Amino acid sequence: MSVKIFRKIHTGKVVELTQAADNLFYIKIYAKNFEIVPGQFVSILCGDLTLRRPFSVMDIDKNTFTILFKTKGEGTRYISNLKSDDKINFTGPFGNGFNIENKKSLLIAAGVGIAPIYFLRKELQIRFIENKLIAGFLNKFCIPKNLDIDLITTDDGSFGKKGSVIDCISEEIIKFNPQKIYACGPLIVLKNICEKTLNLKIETEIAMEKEMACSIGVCRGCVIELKNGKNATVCKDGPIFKGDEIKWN
Amino acid sequence: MSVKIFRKIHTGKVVELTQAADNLFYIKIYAKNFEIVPGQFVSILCGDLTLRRPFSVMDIDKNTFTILFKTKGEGTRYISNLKSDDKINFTGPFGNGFNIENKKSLLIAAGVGIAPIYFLRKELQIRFIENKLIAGFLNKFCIPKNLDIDLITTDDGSFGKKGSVIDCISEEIIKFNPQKIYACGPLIVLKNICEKTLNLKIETEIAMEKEMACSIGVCRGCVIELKNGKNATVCKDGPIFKGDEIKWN
Amino acid sequence: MELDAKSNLKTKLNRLELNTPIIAASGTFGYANEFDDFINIKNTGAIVTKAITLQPRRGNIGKRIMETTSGMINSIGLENMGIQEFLSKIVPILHNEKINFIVNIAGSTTEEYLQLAQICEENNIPAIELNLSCPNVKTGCIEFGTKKSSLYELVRETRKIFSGVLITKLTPNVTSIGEIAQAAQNAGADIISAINTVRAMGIKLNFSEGKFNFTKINGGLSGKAIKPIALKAISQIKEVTEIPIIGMGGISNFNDFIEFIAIGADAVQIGTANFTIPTICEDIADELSKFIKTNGFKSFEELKAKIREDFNNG
Amino acid sequence: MELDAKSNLKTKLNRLELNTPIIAASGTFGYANEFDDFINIKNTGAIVTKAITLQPRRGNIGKRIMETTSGMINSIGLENMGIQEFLSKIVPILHNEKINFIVNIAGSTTEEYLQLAQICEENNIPAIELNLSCPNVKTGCIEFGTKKSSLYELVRETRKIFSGVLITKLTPNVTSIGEIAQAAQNAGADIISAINTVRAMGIKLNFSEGKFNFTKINGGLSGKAIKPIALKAISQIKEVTEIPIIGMGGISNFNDFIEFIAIGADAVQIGTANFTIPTICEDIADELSKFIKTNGFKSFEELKAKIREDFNNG
Ligand SMILES: Cc1cc2nc3c(=O)[nH]c(=O)nc-3n(C[C@H](O)[C@H](O)[C@H](O)COP(=O)(O)OP(=O)(O)OC[C@H]3O[C@@H](n4cnc5c(N)ncnc54)[C@H](O)[C@@H]3O)c2cc1C
Ligand SMILES: Cc1cc2nc3c(=O)[nH]c(=O)nc-3n(C[C@H](O)[C@H](O)[C@H](O)COP(=O)(O)OP(=O)(O)OC[C@H]3O[C@@H](n4cnc5c(N)ncnc54)[C@H](O)[C@@H]3O)c2cc1C
Ligand SMILES: Cc1cc2nc3c(=O)[nH]c(=O)nc-3n(C[C@H](O)[C@H](O)[C@H](O)COP(=O)(O)O)c2cc1C
Ligand SMILES: Cc1cc2nc3c(=O)[nH]c(=O)nc-3n(C[C@H](O)[C@H](O)[C@H](O)COP(=O)(O)O)c2cc1C
Ligand code: FES
Ligand code: FES
Repeated sequence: MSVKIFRKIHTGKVVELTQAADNLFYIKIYAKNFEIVPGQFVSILCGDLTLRRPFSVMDIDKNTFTILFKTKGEGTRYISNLKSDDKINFTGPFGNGFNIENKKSLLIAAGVGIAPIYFLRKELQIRFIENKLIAGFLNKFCIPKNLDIDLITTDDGSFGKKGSVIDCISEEIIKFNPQKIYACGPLIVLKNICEKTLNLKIETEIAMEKEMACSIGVCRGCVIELKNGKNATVCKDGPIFKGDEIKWN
Repeated sequence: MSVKIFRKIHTGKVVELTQAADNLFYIKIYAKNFEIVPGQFVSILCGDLTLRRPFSVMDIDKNTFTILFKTKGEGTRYISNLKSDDKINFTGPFGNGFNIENKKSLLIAAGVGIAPIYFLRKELQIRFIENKLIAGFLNKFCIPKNLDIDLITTDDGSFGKKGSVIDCISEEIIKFNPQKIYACGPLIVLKNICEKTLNLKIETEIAMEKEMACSIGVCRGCVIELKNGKNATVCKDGPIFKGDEIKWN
Repeated sequence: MELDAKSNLKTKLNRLELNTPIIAASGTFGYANEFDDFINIKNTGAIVTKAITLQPRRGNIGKRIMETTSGMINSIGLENMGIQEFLSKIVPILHNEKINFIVNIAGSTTEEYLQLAQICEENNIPAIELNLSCPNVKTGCIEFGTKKSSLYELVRETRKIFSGVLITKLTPNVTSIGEIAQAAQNAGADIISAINTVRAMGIKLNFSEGKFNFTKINGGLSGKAIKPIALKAISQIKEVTEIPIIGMGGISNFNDFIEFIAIGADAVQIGTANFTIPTICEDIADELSKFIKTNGFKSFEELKAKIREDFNNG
Repeated sequence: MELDAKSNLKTKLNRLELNTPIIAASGTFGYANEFDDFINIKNTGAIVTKAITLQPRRGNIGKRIMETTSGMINSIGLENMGIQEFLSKIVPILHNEKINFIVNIAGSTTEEYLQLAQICEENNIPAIELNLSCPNVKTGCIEFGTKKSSLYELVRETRKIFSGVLITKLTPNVTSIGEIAQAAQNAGADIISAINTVRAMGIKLNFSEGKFNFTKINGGLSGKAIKPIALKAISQIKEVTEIPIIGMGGISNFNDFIEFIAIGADAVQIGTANFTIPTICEDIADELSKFIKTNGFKSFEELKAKIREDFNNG
């Protein structure tokens, strides 16, 4: 047989897995020449599980990239049991990625939603685009370690400002006066943010999540409805959407 | 809830797993006060697999016992990946075990069939019952290490006597003149042995194998036919049968 | 050790009284006290004994079980001691040990089922479960449970003869299980249980010395793999019937149990999982009991109402 | 890179010519070249395009997929661009890239199927696969593929209109798939493909703050869990029909492929496994090609004969 070149299927190698917080891990993966931009994701094969698990990339370096993941069910349990040097089969890069523009940007993350936002922030820094990163967590045990975040909120006040990250957005917008907002987090948080920014007419991009099977737009499993009446796939048309195009229900 | 005492379900701990030969491993398991006699078996839970895997015990010591197993499919692969200190869920002891009698005994093993036979041999030694152990293997790479075997045959002659263990039985019977024969190995080997010993009218006990679900005689999955027209379960009525009671087809 | 009385897992399905809503399924738990080594059998809701036929049966020869991905196929072929030996040898044990039991009966003709029902009636068997996954030899071996007219007939005639609790166990191997369930209800069944195993075939292959060796088995699929099929079947039955439902098919943990209750089962049976975790019936009952207490419910009945409410609203 | 010509995986099923006996199943491979990133699509036997309806369809809202033990449930609801856009936008790509394709069509009435067949005929579509797992809105939403009389009617009328290769895809959700397959054959289908997904329901539950949250999905089960069900269905079809069979249901590796060939499939389709291992169609073809060469067979046809012989003798 002739040698095949699969552009989007890769066998990486675990460089290291480190605990980031309660139920939260960083996994650094070696994958030669693998390239990906902020907001895009990879889909990881987890043992015998039927569906690959999608994860945003949080950081990329020469020949390695890092994911921040939260243990939830079988798939993330599998990944959390990987050891250094274990092989890891992943596909990607998938999705559209954030539109990076030379605009003063407010970055908002809730929980593990920090992952793609943090990668975006790095890219903004490289390009000297002014930005501020605010992130909310349940409590201090949920804050991934070693991150450089401008403002942290915790629901229980055990670290940083007390309350949900949503609560301080209005204030931050007034203080920082961003031209653009990027956000990632639970659906309810994104909905809330979009309602605010739509009113304030600030351009907003959000990273969406939905169960996926194919990651490339063919199975139509990850479809969401847009305001224009069309369906969009989170995997291919997204995961990054404009804040004002999504139909929330 | 009140504390339950389950007599036959146990959580052991892997003491060590060592390679015994090609695709062959010893696994030593810590299980406090667990008792079992030669010919009986335990059934090991292998990860998410539906059916437990039955294995004869090869050796027992204070609070530990050892299994010799051959990697075959998913179940044995799971076991071969266990590490020291991992928990291991097993049930047992099951089955009838060999009838140990004060008779000069010839022990015949083929391949991994050595496991229950070796345990039996130890018991015979303890009771000072005269015995001889002969064992056949495919080739020298299939011979489990550190065993004390009186005569070894290999199909390819790469170690010991060349040929199948069956080939030298007649001669060994004449030489050793046993009053009783015990055997374990592939079905075809057992059938062959039983035909010989039936002719020679030497009392014979063999250890049978069949796919199992329950290990306790209720599912009727492991049934074999006896000459008397009745069905017998390998798990409960066996796995040890008299050589002359089995209906071979 | 018996389950803590306070936990109040008691359940009543029509006239069928259960200590817990977790019953051991037919064919996976033996006839009586075989699981004594693992659990206190009195802590199961009941045990359904392995299918009993009029005459003793040898069952199938050759390969009888095969593991498949997340499940197993069985082709036991109804090996059993026959109703007479069952009555003389087993029933006394069940009575002595105060084990709550349901007798699963199977026949190859309607007459055989009716004779079995008659014998059960005469011997005061409290509850029977009609295993309708058996081929009807008179109609070219089509399973009894696949035609609503013949099923109706069979259940109705059984009902006339048998005054105890009459459970009809349905096969999933039909175009519309709802129609079949309705027929069972209309014919007078007290309770419907479902599902029996799913029609399946397993093959293991091995290629050596230029030759393929195949091991094959035709039988019924059970275990985790069939859970989504069972859930669907039970929701279809629930939609069109009012009598209590005993759900089963791939249940292997507490969450599975809740799912079955949510879609409409009033109690469950556990089959294959008894092989994997022989303490499972008691384990789930324990967890249920704890859950009820920890979360401030008074009884399983109350919890069930809450589960159904949340399910139907969500 | 194309498959080594010497490997000779070419297969002919009636008039359907395939480069390899491994076809990508409808709904799991897109419409044309979407898997280009993973494999050389020309190395598949063919691709079956996602179900096309007369009008564009939005599909179902809400949760559309759920993983289950060793499988998945989908409830896409036939979202697709409609036949007109398919013809104008997709077919040219398929032709340009020389992709061997089969068009899977779906309707809610017999008339819709016939109109689709007519359009396919007029546009020289080489092969269509009738997806008969769709509810017939005229008969209270019973699936087309579950009643042999209406299926016969539908296939016969389609046959009159469509002169290309006519594949009838059967649903496993029936009492007797053999009867249905016979009806398809008698009505003039060239090939039978089976199985479509198994009727199923999935539930995920989560208990927090005194409330149960349930996510549920009603849909079709696919993947490894259903393989034993598919094998059985295909063996039942094979028993009573003579036309070629394309087998599918849970195939995820080379051994699975051989099993399906052994019981009577002449080619296979791969669905869910494309999601798990997006190179799987080509991987199995590669392995097959190597196997044929290593073991001294001349072609897949010769290997198939050997597999069948050994299977029927074993
Ligand atoms: C584009 C994208 C990017 C993501 N990035 C990250 C990330 O950087 N870090 C992180 O921790 N998580 C991320 N997620 C969520 C992550 O995919 C899920 O947490 C993970 O799939 C859970 O798998 P599991 O087997 O542990 O959980 P289970 O709940 O057992 O999974 C069952 C099924 O549901 C799916 N599923 C469960 N939760 C989600 C979810 N939130 N989104 C999509 N599918 C889900 C799984 O993929 C699987 O198919 C991302 C999701 C998407 C769609
Ligand atoms: C009483 C008894 C004692 C045994 N003692 C030993 C021992 O000491 N050492 C050892 O290496 N093996 C022993 N075996 C065989 C061992 O159980 C199988 O090799 C093992 O179950 C294979 O599991 P698997 O998942 O690796 O293989 P797979 O082939 O994938 O297993 C698939 C299914 O077939 C069953 N199966 C496969 N081979 C056998 C077999 N030979 N006997 C019974 N079931 C089988 C498995 O249990 C499983 O249910 C014994 C079997 C029995 C019945
Ligand atoms: C080995 C075995 C034997 C069975 N025997 C019977 C039986 O005798 N009568 C019956 O009605 N069902 C029988 N069943 C079916 C089970 O009672 C149950 O309906 C089915 O296995 C689905 O449940 P599960 O997935 O929990 O096993 C048997 C199942 C297995 C696995
Ligand atoms: C997401 C998804 C979408 C599907 N869409 C279609 C479809 O449009 N038309 C069709 O005939 N079958 C469809 N199927 C069924 C598959 O083609 C196939 O028959 C089934 O999944 C069994 O094969 P598998 O186990 O290999 O997936 C779909 C299956 C899946 C998983
Ligand atoms: S995951 Fe298949 S379309 Fe998005
Ligand atoms: S394994 Fe169940 S009867 Fe032997």
